Amino acid sequence: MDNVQLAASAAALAPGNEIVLGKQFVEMTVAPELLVSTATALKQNKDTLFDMLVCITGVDWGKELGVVYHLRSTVSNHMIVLKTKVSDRENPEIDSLCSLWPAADFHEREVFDLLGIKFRGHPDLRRLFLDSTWGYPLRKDYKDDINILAK
Amino acid sequence: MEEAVNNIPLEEEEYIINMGPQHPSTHGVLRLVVSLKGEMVQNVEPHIGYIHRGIEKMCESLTYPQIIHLTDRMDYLSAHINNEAVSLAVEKALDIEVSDRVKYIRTILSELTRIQSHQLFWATFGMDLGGLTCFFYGLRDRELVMDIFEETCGGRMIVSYNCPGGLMNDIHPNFQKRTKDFIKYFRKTLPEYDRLLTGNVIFQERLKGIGIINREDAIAWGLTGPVGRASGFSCDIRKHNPYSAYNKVTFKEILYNEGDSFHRYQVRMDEMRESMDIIEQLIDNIPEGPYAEKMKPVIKLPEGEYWQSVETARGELGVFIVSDGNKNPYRMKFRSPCFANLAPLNILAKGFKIADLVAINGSLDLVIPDIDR
Amino acid sequence: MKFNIYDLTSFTQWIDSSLRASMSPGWAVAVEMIIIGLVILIFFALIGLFLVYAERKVCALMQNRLGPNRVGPGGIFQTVADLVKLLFVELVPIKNADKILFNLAPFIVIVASIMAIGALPFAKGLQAIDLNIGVFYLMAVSSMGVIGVLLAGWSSNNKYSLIGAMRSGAQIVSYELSVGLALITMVVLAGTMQLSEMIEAQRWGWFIFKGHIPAVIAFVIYIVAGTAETNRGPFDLAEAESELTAGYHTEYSGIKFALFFLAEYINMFIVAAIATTVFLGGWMPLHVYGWDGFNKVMDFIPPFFWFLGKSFGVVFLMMWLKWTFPRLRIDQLLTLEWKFLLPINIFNLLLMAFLVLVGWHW
Amino acid sequence: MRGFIKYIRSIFDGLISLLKGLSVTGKYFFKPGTTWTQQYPNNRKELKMFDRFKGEVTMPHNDKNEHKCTGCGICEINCPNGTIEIISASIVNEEGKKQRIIDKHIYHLGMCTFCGLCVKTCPFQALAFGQEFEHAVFDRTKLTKILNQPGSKLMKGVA
Repeated sequence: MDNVQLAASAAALAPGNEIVLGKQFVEMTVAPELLVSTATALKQNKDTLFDMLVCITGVDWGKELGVVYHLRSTVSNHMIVLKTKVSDRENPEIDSLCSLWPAADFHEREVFDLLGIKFRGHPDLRRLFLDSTWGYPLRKDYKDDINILAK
Repeated sequence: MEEAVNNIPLEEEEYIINMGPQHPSTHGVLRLVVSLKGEMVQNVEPHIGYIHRGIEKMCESLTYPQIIHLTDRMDYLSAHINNEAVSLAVEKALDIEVSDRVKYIRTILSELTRIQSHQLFWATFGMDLGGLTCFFYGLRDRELVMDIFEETCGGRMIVSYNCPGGLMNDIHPNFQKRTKDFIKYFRKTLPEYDRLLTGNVIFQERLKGIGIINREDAIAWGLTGPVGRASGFSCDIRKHNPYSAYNKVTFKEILYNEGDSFHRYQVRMDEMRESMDIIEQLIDNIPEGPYAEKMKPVIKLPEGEYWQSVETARGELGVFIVSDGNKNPYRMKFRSPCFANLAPLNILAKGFKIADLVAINGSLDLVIPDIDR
Repeated sequence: MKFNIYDLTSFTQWIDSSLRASMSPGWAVAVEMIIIGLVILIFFALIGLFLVYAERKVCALMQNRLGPNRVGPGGIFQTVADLVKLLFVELVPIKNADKILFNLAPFIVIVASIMAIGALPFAKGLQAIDLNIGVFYLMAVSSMGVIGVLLAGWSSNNKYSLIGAMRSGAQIVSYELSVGLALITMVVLAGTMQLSEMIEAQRWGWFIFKGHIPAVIAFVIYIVAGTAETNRGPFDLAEAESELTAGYHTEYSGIKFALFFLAEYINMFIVAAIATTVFLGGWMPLHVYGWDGFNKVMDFIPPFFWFLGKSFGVVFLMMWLKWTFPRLRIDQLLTLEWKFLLPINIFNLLLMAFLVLVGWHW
Repeated sequence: MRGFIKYIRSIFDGLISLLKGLSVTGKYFFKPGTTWTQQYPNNRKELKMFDRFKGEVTMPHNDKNEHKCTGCGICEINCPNGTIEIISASIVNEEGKKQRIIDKHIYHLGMCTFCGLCVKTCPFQALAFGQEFEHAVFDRTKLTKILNQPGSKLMKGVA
């Protein structure tokens, strides 16, 4: 299945999402409230069968905070990129995908630690690398005068 | 960190021990908070971040050629493959096709990296299980690979040999001879490894049936590399999404279905043989050509998102670059294999003994700087 | 007085009689005891230092490296330097440790091994005390060290130490059986428990040759169980560096650690010495019936060196085992004992008794 | 009965596997000639590093005490860690023109990660890697080095 077909079947599975045929992968921008249903549909449908969560990346897009999911189907070896964004920078919340892929556990904790995005329904959302006194270093507005040497 | 220990709910007769961050068998600064009942492991909770250097944050203020040297320091045992991942991602974004010579050399060096990483795994795994002699044999033979790297790349572990567009410099004239000598030597020495450890009845009893994870769970947890392949999850990026010269060589993807610690070990032992096969197919046929493409002095990626995954010695390393068209990446993310492989440690080790926890932890072959980044 | 290196009986008797001549019998015994104590202590320290050096050199060669080679020629003073360093290392006080037991533990370990050394026959006439239940005494005394290990683990206030100590306890309780049964097999063959008589009985053939297959099996079992009893690899679960950092002696430092360390090597020597005495003829040279010339040459080597040579041979065997095999797990350790060694041992004992009854031994 | 045979078999198989292991270590013990340990401080005279070994960044000078560094600062820009600092000066050369030359090429060895970008990007090949690796000092300020030798000049024909 090539990317065009994948985009078509993904669009059929999860309507209401913006689908872009990227250079490498099919990229799908999902509204935060549709995330779990879209991911469930993508995982369970026989055509797509995205059974492996490769990576979760948190990105600070400036105004919004975003999370990028890379999913892969181990059967047909294709990948899809799910993107979701929240505009609330103070208290960003996105639904957790831990129940679909246990791999999301650590990845979501990492995103929470470094960008401060809370994942609703995560079983054990604690900071992963840093202790509680730190800010969220991967946000673009993060300032650390002591540890970051500006050249 | 103290609250982490106090918050664990304990049943009757349970107690907690802290393995790490300074412990001989956690291979670095991994901290495992283990609740035990007698010797039986009830719960393992990994605490990481002791060597978190913020590489992803640092990347945001560096140019692409400068990022290469940071990736050396993530999974320092697959340094060359990490470099390759970033280089490939940048080349993919710029639509640059490197010469076959570069591809061949990268592939050979990647496989050498894999061999030395697995040698070190063998060495330390033997040591984890109490066979100290393995450690010295493994490191002795690894030294030969290190010499190959040192002669060609200038560094032993931290090679920094790749750059976007090719290699830092051409291979050393001695490279081919040295590599062939090593393969010849190591083909003789590898059976010795098997005699000393693999066939040993104590070793097998210690590992067989310990820390089992089945294929479905392995996929769901995103386990890749030898850990995933021991469970029967065919996840070799070299096979499924070939990069560099992997589509020009024939090799076998090692798969086992048992998914226990012994087969995680066995996958690596077999992979060393496969790697030697790959090197032998390439080493005499390195084509002529430039060792690096001409690049602009300042590399700017076009706006967009780029993903490149490679197969390091531990599994799938994904490089995700979000570029806003500047010379620095807007966001750089490394999907490191050890990070995913560490996550299911609790379900792997639950119900086994503390000695098994050490064996399971060893068989996952974690490199802590790769987890923390 | 005639000092004869091949038979030290007259020498020791001369010391005894001259002491008794110069003072009252009670004092003479006291002085003798002090002399013996000093000699044993010096021997203890020397053999400990030598064995540590030997172990390091042997394991280095097996691991394809050079081993200590900087202090003195071939590094022979390395262990002396290490000992001096250990003497000056700070004794770290442990919070909430049971002070009395914590300090007592190394001494119990060391006293147990000194007591065992006292009864060993080093050469003809060179034996502090020749008990008529020598084998029994050695078995009893050599298993006393575990009390020290248990105390050390308990009093350190450290969970690693406690796990190590409990493992050690389970291990010694189990393997004591195998050691005992293997030795009893040989006692059946010898017909005596007195060490001097056992050695005398091996004048024309060591027991390992005399006893045919049962003796060989008993020897193998003894070496395995003896290695386990001294907490050495592959049975070093009590220390288990990669699991328990250092097991029962995690919290010890300086001279107290040195005592544990030394005791491990002395215990190894004791196990080897008992094996030598019971299986390999003790200080008795290798004699083959009928080969007079050969026997003369063998007799030319003093018994003391025969004893040390054989003991170090067995020690080397134990080192070889340690530096080759990975460590067992605690349940496998107990499985090995109760499912393999013990049944084989009992069967072996019956076989030996049968052989002796039928008279098939030489 | 079958169980008993299996039991005996397991004993012998186990013993054979153990003996195989012993044969490996025994081989090295009784044939110690295969050791290739380098006795480092003793073999200092013979010890030669590979010519590409990245020990430190140096600036090669010829016998007339001339180097190739023009002070362009490309290495400084390319260095990821701020290891290199260039202090340039301007002089009036023989032709009467103002010329930018290097005053001090400061190299902080303590910060260097040996990525090789300075050597690679230098347009005049003024920098090279030295094979010296014994860098331990008691005072970390000694790790800051000035690469151009005192009184050195720019080589003729470079830029």
